Amino acid sequence: MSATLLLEQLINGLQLGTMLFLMASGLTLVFGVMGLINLAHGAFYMVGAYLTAAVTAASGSFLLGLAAGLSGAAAVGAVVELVVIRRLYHRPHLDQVLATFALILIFSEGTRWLFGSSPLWLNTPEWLAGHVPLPGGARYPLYRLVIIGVGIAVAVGLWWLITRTRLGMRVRAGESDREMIGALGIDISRLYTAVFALGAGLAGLAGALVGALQSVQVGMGEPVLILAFVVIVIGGIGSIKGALLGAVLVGVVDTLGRVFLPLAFRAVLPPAEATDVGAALASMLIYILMAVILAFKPRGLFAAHD
Amino acid sequence: MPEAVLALEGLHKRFGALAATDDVSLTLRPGEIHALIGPNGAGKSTLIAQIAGSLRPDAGRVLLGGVDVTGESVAARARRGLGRSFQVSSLAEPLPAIRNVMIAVQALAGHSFRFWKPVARDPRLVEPAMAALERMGLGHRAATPVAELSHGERRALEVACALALRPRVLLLDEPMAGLGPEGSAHLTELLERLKAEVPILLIEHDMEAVFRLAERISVLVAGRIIAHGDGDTIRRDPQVRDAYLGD
Amino acid sequence: MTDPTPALSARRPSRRLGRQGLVQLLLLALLLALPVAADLTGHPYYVTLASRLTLIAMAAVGLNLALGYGGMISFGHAAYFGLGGYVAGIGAFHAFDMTPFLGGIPGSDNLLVLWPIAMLACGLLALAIGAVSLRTSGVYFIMITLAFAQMVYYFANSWPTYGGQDGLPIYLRNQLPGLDTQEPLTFFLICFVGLVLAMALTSRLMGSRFGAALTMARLNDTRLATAGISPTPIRLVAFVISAMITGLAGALYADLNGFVSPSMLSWHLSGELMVIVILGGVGRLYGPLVGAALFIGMETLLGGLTEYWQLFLGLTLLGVVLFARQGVMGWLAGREPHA
Amino acid sequence: MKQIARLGAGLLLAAGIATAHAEEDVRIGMITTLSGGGSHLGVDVRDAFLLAIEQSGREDIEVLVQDDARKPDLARSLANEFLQRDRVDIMTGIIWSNLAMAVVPSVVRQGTFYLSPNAGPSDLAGRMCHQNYFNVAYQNDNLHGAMGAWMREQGYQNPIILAPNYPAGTDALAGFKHLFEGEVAGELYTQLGQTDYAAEIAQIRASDADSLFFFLPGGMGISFMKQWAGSGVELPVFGAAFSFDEVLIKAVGEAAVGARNTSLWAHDLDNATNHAFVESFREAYGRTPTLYAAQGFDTANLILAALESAHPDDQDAFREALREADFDSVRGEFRFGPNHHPIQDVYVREVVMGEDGEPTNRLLGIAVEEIQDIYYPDCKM
Repeated sequence: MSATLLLEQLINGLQLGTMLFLMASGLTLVFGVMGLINLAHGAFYMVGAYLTAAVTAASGSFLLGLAAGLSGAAAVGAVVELVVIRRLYHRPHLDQVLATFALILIFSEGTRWLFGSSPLWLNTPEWLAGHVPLPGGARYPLYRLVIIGVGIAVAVGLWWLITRTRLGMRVRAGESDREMIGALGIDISRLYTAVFALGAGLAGLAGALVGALQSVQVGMGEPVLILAFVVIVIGGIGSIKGALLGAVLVGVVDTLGRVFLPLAFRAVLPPAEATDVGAALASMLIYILMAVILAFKPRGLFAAHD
Repeated sequence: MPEAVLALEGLHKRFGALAATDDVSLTLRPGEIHALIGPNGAGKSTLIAQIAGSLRPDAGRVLLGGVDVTGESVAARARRGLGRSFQVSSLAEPLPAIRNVMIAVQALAGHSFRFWKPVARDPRLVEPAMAALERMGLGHRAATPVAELSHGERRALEVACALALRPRVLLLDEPMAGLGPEGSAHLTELLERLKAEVPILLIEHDMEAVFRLAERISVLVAGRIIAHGDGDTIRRDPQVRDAYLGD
Repeated sequence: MTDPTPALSARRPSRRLGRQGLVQLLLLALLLALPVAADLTGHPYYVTLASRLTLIAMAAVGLNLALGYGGMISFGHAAYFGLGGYVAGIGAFHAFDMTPFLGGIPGSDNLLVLWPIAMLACGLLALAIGAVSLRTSGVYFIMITLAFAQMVYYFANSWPTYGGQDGLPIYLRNQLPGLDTQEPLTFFLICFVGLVLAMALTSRLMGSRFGAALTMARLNDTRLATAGISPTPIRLVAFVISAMITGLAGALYADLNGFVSPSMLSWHLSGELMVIVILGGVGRLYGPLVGAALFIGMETLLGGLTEYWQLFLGLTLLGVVLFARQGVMGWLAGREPHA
Repeated sequence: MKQIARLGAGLLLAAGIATAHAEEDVRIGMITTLSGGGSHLGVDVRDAFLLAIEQSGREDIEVLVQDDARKPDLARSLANEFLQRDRVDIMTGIIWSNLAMAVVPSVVRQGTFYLSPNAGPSDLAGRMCHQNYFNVAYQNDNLHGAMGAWMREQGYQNPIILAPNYPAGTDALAGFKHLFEGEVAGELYTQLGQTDYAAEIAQIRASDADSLFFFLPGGMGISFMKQWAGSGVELPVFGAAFSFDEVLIKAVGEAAVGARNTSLWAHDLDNATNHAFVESFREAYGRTPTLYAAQGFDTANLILAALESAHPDDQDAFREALREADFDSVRGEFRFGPNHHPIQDVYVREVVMGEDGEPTNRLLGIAVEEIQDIYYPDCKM
């Protein structure tokens, strides 16, 4: 195992982590500000990817597609908030789970109705298809580095938004005291729509970016959704900082576990069994990580509030 | 002097830079009402939480009947005879009043891992619960859901729940809050009779009630006890007048 | 069936008691009568469908104890449903192969042996999961139970001995002495008895001291602790019993299908069980039965009509949650007196 | 009482009533995946199957189609519905091995014929084979094994091989190694449903392999190919058709070009039946058929051919007619082995850029002639 490979895998973990952060930040904001548990967040990821694929195919411009994916997902998010979600804020978590579970079904099958059963085409644009040399000789795909860059930019942007703007002030007020923003005379329902749309837009952006690397298909949001939940629970629900740390942690642990666990077991077991046991354990690794963290810190690493 | 049923020894609790509880020591003796007063933000709630067991002090000890309970949970302290009421009433709203009391009786009557016998017709639970309710004048409201009780009735129900535990110490957190003059007077009378049975640590804003009921008064300001003594001593204490009664 | 709420609630108008009781009686009678009628008229398919419905309802009865009565929103009950199924499957596998399990334990196809093992295994798993998960609350609890179930799911998927993702077939339904379990109606009756027992147990449990403590733990755990009863052990025991009921349902379900696979452990199934409980009415004794009937009914009816049936399922669920707050059981039988 | 009336109405509605059908009619039940991820496979099987039935012009065949949503227990329940309520004569349609394992054994044991248009788990070819079970597609290992043999012939010596960690994945790699017969540079297992393969690609890059063989069906294959193309690793890529059907490679785009894959059928396979099939499928549905469509089409035509000589009610005669496999297959020669699994030629195709600017498969030749699965000796029929 060379240092280059380790470095490359660390970057891979970081890239998976930034992608998860885009998903998780919206999820955690929506929970932190509105107290809403949203299982349908993966739907916006799918919407973002589908819109990007469709617009890129029609216009030939990936950037245009990306813009469509981001804004389209945000728009869909706003509509969903207005029609369904806002009726759920004062409901118990159970009702939120059921309603958003229903939304998953509606979005998945609705998308299939509109776009058909076949996966859509979406590829990395030419100008992002290059490679960057890594120390040690390996070459790393530029596009993945761009995703990391976008993730960092979003993290910085969110930090700026929350600490330096009026909207962010309201969001923070929402995190610490929901009654207070009402008392401040702020139009809560508009704030909520905005926050929800922002979360949906970020999920859409994640889907759009990753759509160029993955299969754009119905149900693509579900595995990511579960990972994003793991991330925000590890990080502490409601905390953007926690989401960032949790995302990177999950990304790196998952990536390194997949690579190194089978290798590690090969030292003590025959190869076939080592692969079996290693791969099985690797698939369970992040859940084990989450259980261990919650066993010691029941409210995650940076609990904002319950 | 009889042994204290409840004793706090040098409690400290900090939240970041803020010393919420700063070297608090205090005792409660059999047969007395010891009142704890102080302005808002003095750290009364933090102190109560440490006595009840929902918050661990950074340093110091809590003794119940001479036993160190500092490391014990809320439930364990309750089993040792610490009964309490809450500032904001903490009752199971959808349940009938008697169900709230019965849970205390049930705790007293042994463990709760009994899966078969229905509680609703168990005289060992129903009768003591009714007795506690009647003592607080709530006998006729036994079957009424808490959500439909008046504010005063809820305060009385809180005390009934605490009484049903047959406590050795009663910790009452602003039991008069929100009661009209008539309600306050009624509750004051009740507590007067009660103290012979159970010593009470009373946290209260209603000064009239405090001076009438309490044998001893401690004044908590900014996490510290700044004065301690009987009613007259406290009334005359310049520090107290300055920090608290003066305004 | 005794009502879990106290006889002391004398305020409750007797008319409403009558309505709820009547609806409940009718539901059970229908569940029993329809498969018997279907069997007599030579429609065994409906008998099997009724068995499926009964077992899903039973799994949801288990979940309802934790979720509805105990307020513990478990998003991982598929773990117990699937584990119960795997106990039945693995027992049958070794009985069929005549090979021992874990080196020494012989396989068995006797349900009187398999059921207690399934319940024990699920109880132990729930004890471990619950002990960690109950340190958390709220959304954290929802998510950590999900995480544990995912662990079990991935484990089953990649463990080759028992088929991995392909699952494990049960060639012959496991046996109950003196009965022909292959006979659809007989098997249905076994399931029916299981469901009724699970509901009776829930009802009895909730009326007991334990139930009183569990109810208080859900409504106000500070009150419970102040009374001197630690909420966590009460919740943990309820969680374990809940898992055991769901696990038994899973064992029967594997026998019904003649098959167990990781899909019985998937988070979709956990979600569906929750949906069924909520659909029927949370914390209502008959809620899971009504919910399961609706869910299976929609799956069967809509599935035959359009390939986009899940879209309509989603719309229906959304309608229920937005407009029928008490679940369908609430709509049918009125508000639960002290839910 | 109003509530009770509501309830009664609901349950009556739920009951539904099976319609009777004439004695000599043939009723076929199809359970396939039409919703959720991977549904394009089921859709193609169904569309081609119905196309063949329609082309036959037979009015006495009724095909009932149900969606299993890729859930084994739902598939099982639907199978009961077909067997016990609709009393179908023949069942078909299942796409996934794990669903087949849940449904097929009990269906055939109850005396109904089952013809598999796609899945071919090894147990059903070996120790759990059954006289009423016919696989018209392939045994799961066929295409992987054929690629192993072909790569050896082509002179590759050190391939690295990759599959998800689940039974079909481990079977695939075992099948590959069985016919490759040499040492491999490494075996990598991914998670089932995994979407990001950066870690695996880095390992492949770090290995000293001279080629890559992978088995990642459906969306997993799309994701892998896109990321592979972006990685700049320049090993030749080989796989089975499950990652390179016409639908998938269009979603992958240019990144798929150059990959070679084994298939039991190719749309440019030169025989009259195939020309007619591809043309009529394109005309009917406006797209190029996948191999799943070809398999669905063959399944239907096998049934049609057998129906010429016997009705399924005459079980022995109908079984004999199926075994004859006297029909024009779109893949050319087709016959059954003793375990009712095909003995067939497996072809190699290469993904090329088509004239319309979309990638498509081009036939290179035959990888292995008359390949047969290795499980038939375990089959005691």
